[in-house]
Amino acid sequence: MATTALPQEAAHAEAHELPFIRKYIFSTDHKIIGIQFLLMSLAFLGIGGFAAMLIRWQLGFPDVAIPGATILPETMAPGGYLLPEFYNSLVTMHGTLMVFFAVMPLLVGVFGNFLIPLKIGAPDMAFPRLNMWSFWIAVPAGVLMLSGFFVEGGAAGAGWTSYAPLSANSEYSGVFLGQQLWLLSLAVLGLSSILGATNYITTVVNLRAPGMTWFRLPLSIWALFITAILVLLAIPILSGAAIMLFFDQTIGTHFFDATGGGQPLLWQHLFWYFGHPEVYILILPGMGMVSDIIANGSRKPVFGYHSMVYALIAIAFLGWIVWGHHMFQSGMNPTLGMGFMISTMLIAVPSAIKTFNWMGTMWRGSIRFHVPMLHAITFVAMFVIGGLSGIFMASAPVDIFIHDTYFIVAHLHYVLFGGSLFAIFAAVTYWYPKMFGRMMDPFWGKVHWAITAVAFNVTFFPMHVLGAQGHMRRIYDPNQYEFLQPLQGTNTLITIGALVLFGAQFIFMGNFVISWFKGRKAPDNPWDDNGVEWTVHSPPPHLNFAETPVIYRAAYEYSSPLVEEDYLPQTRNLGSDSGPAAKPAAG
Amino acid sequence: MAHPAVMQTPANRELGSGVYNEKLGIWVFLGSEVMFFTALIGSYIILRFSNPGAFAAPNTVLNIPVTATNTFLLICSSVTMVKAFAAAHDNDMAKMKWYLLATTLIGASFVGVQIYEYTHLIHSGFLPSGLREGSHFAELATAGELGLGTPDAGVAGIYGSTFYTMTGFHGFHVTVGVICLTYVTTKAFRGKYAQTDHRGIEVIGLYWHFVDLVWIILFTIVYLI
Amino acid sequence: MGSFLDWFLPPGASTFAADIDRIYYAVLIITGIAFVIVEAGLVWFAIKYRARPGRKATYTHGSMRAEMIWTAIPAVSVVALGIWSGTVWNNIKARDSIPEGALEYAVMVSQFEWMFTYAGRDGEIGTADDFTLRNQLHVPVGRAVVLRLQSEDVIHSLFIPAFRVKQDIVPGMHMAVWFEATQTGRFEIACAELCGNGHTTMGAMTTVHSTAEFDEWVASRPATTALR
Amino acid sequence: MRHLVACSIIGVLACGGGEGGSDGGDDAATVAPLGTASINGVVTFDGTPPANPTIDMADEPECVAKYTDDARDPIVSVTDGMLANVFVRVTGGLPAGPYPMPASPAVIDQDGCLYHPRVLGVMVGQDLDIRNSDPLQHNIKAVPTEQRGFNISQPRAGMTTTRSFNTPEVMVPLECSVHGWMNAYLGVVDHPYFATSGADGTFSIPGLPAGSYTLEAWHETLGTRTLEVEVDDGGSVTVTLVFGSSTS
Repeated sequence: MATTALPQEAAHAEAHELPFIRKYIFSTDHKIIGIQFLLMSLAFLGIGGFAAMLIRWQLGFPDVAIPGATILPETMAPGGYLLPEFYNSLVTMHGTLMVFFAVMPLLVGVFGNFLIPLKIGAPDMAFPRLNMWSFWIAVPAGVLMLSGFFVEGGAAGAGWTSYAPLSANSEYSGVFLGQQLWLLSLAVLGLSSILGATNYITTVVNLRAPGMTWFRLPLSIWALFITAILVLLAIPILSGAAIMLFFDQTIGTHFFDATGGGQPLLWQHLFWYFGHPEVYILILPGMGMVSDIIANGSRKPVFGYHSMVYALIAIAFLGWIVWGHHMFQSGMNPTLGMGFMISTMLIAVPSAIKTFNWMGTMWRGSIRFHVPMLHAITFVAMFVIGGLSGIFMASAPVDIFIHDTYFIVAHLHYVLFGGSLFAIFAAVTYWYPKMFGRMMDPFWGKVHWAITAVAFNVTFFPMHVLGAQGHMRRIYDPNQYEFLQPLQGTNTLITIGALVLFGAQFIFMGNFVISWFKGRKAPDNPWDDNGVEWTVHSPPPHLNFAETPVIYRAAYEYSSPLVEEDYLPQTRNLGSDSGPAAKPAAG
Repeated sequence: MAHPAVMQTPANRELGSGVYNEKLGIWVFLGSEVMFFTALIGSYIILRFSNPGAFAAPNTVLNIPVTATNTFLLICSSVTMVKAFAAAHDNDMAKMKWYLLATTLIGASFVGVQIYEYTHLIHSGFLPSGLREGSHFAELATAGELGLGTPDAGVAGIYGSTFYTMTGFHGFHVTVGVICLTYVTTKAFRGKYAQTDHRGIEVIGLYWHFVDLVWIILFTIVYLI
Repeated sequence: MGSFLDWFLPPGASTFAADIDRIYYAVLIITGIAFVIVEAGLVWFAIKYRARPGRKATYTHGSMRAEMIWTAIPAVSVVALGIWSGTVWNNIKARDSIPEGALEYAVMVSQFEWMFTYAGRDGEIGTADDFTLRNQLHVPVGRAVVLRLQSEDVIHSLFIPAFRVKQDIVPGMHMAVWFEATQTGRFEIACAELCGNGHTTMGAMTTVHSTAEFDEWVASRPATTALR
Repeated sequence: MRHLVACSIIGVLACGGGEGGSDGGDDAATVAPLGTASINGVVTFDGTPPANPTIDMADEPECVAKYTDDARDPIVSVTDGMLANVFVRVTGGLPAGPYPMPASPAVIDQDGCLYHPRVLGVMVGQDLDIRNSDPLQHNIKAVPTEQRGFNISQPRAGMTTTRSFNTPEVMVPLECSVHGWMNAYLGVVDHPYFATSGADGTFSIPGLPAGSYTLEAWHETLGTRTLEVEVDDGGSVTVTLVFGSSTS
């Protein structure tokens, strides 16, 4: 049953006859879909970043009109000063766009699509047409989300967490259609994510090339596989909750309305039961890809490959039982807080394993500082700060003070920007040659890296200090409070850092676009990498492999004594290697 | 066509799980569905336990005999689904076609009965937002005949909210299933399935059994308890 | 202007501020050590093991012993931290942690105001001599007070930084939070949960009086219901 | 207390539910006044007016500074027996529209943490300018029942925000969510024949065609009064409306 042959040659011949629209727009090729996701999510990254700039301007220079903002309508920024309601919308949309439309598709949509078939030696995803749909469902979701800015009442303004009843009852916020569009958009995007995850899981389980056993998989694939499981199981919780909230708004149900017998805290439980796995959806693929890149840059096998896999699994598992740590001060039974505190603390253990194993990989290496490696090392350095600051709020009593302050903002940006986004920069610069067949410019890559790394820390490190002084998050005007007035200088510094950080991304965008057309032609294996994807042309042909690759060894055989070069591709037959096991180890 | 809807596997390799892609895929997808209904049913359980007085006694608002009949219908459709698959397996294509048709029709009649039930309930004043004031059910509630904690507890309406959302989403899933079944049945009547290839039937069958199972849970906790 | 590296918490003014701060500083030290080890290690490795001609990386797949060490140390540290935190947490927030005889206040919050209802001269809430003030909380020093919190509309969060007090207030739920001020003075109250357009304006002021001064102040108040 | 009136006259102008504001204004501005008659009147208060409650404004020093005495909530505003803040409008007898739009926008100001005026008429589609004269944030929340309200904030002094209504509704309450005591009432009417009694209790409804009309007067706590009036072209009548603690 499992051996129906695909007439590969015939398919190849046909591929060149595809009209433009089928080849690049409604394409079923996982590589094209990956690139589509890349372009879409980079656009959203820019929009989300721009929203952050407006927010930062308000906090950094509250008495100066935003230059050029007078073109915004009176309902947003009369005279160039943000209105509080627009500020709330910006805070909400910044968070939502970054989490759901930038970082998540960048990690899962782009690299899940691009890397999984290539790295496991498959011609494409298990369900190519479904894959196309998962992209084309994500696009209208993004349009729905952004359209909130253009409707009466403005975009959703209850935070990316949209706590009910502020989000459930338009009378409290003044936002009605915007909030409904927000919910619809997330429900639609959820469908896209679930279809994608179904595809990834099936592909990794079923379509690994002969010899690609589970423990020969690169860590990036392990991470994407585990992430896909998290997406599959977590996203439907959000969809369910979003639908209930949508009904509360539109047909008068009372799920989260205390006056009708509902429970506002139920939203928080559902949201965070989804939301904490979501946090790991946003970091695990980054961890996996950084592992690949650090091993490559250090020219060494990953230190403790098996424990890296088990740590990924442990983090993913623990992610399901810690959601309550977002709710220590919410009025949830304090006794529950104890359990959530211990389970949360335990996440530090697998995180520490991963960090020290990355360092162990670099130890006694022969480190090549190519641009992806610089970003990957920065990922480790920044992720550590985000991880360590997490221990503060894991302690429920300390969380009493720092909950809902800028300490949290600092923490989540160290994980999401310092972590995920640096991993994304590393991965984009690393696989760019394979995607587009050209190299990105290394000089401008290093300039972008240096400015980003410095400006990132100028922006987010002082936020810890704001938080330690009690500066609440999501407030429009901290100067309303005497105890926050001395912090204006820090806020201004942060804003300057943020503007530089935003500006630096134009270097990246310029490098990205110009290299696409003018970059040096990429060789098949520019980084001397062991992965299966580097054995084919850059960019790989339709259906990837002329003949099915056979895998002989684990993913990270760098500097192996068996060969003269310092890398040993997974597909290279040394003669002494016996052929692949008759069957890849199932399950 | 350059790309098939499903990536077939070249002859020289075997599938990691030993199960063909569509079957593995639907199992994975059903995992997601389980979590979706977990969110709805879990919310229902929490809301019901925290506010027991807002839920009417069994067989007052909701009509158990009608729904029990409907439940029986859905179980029957699962049986015919199994029969269709078994027939395909035994290469009895005629039998398969008629069992598929039966499954589709029974599934459609389930949706029909549910629409009838909704119409009747809404007409009598049972809304997602609560009991409509002055309606038949509101009068029964005031008379204390619905077993509510306080006579006007039902007007507040978490009962209607959970009932319509849960059964509505199940009904939506059945509807999607009927649409897919119609497609599969049409294909069957056009002779597109064979003893060696009837994946579509197995995949829709798995989905159908899942939807059936969810209904049995919903019927128990929403109607009977 | 605060220093950019000022990681010290603002001065505490309640009985459990010291407990919380102690854990905070302990975590700061532990994470500080880990921070220095990792960051210094990364820099050191990056310099020492940079690619140089003629040197090949050491081919190794890891070391079980090293991994055991860096699994065990964090595990032990965080479990210890968790147990310590749990004790303090229970003293502050457990439902039976409110001391007997604490002075009661009824607090009704709404967009975007705090309405503090005082027990009045008889020290009991719900009697005729109660009075209500908007955005002004007056408490005696050295006596436990308990705020019974309720929200009229959305979720708000009572945050008194100096007292290390924070409690979300969820509509439909009855929340209680207690503290005991250790010094007199004025301490700001903020709303810490995004609650709408006026979230940022939702500040209030706690005034901590000496016991005598407080009693005198209460005695001078007529029973009123604040207009809102 | 909310008072809903089904208008006896359906204005042609009723502004098809559009964005309101300028569209309605342009159409209406072209309509000439229908007549030259006017109804003048005075509203008196019979008896001893109830004391208005004081406001706990202590947490807003910028507003306290604008008062010499304790600030009071002017619920019943009586000066020398004359009652202010009564909204008077024509409810019956008008010819079919369209009606002329008032030349200038209706203006409501927030000053000293109170709305000025407290009661204000505004025609459907007419601009309502909401002004903040206080150096602090106000949040204006309109909670109508017949149409969608708004919930907007004004964080700075000197800000003006313009809104309009597209459906007649008497009265639309305005609240300030930051200052719970701040209340105002907007009478949204589909014609321009309305007025609010001033501090001296007088009001005037000019520009009417000759005819006999029904007047309705509304006060937020004292209830409503109706009156039949007849005016000739170019003439004016003077009416007296009496509210009182005993009759309410």
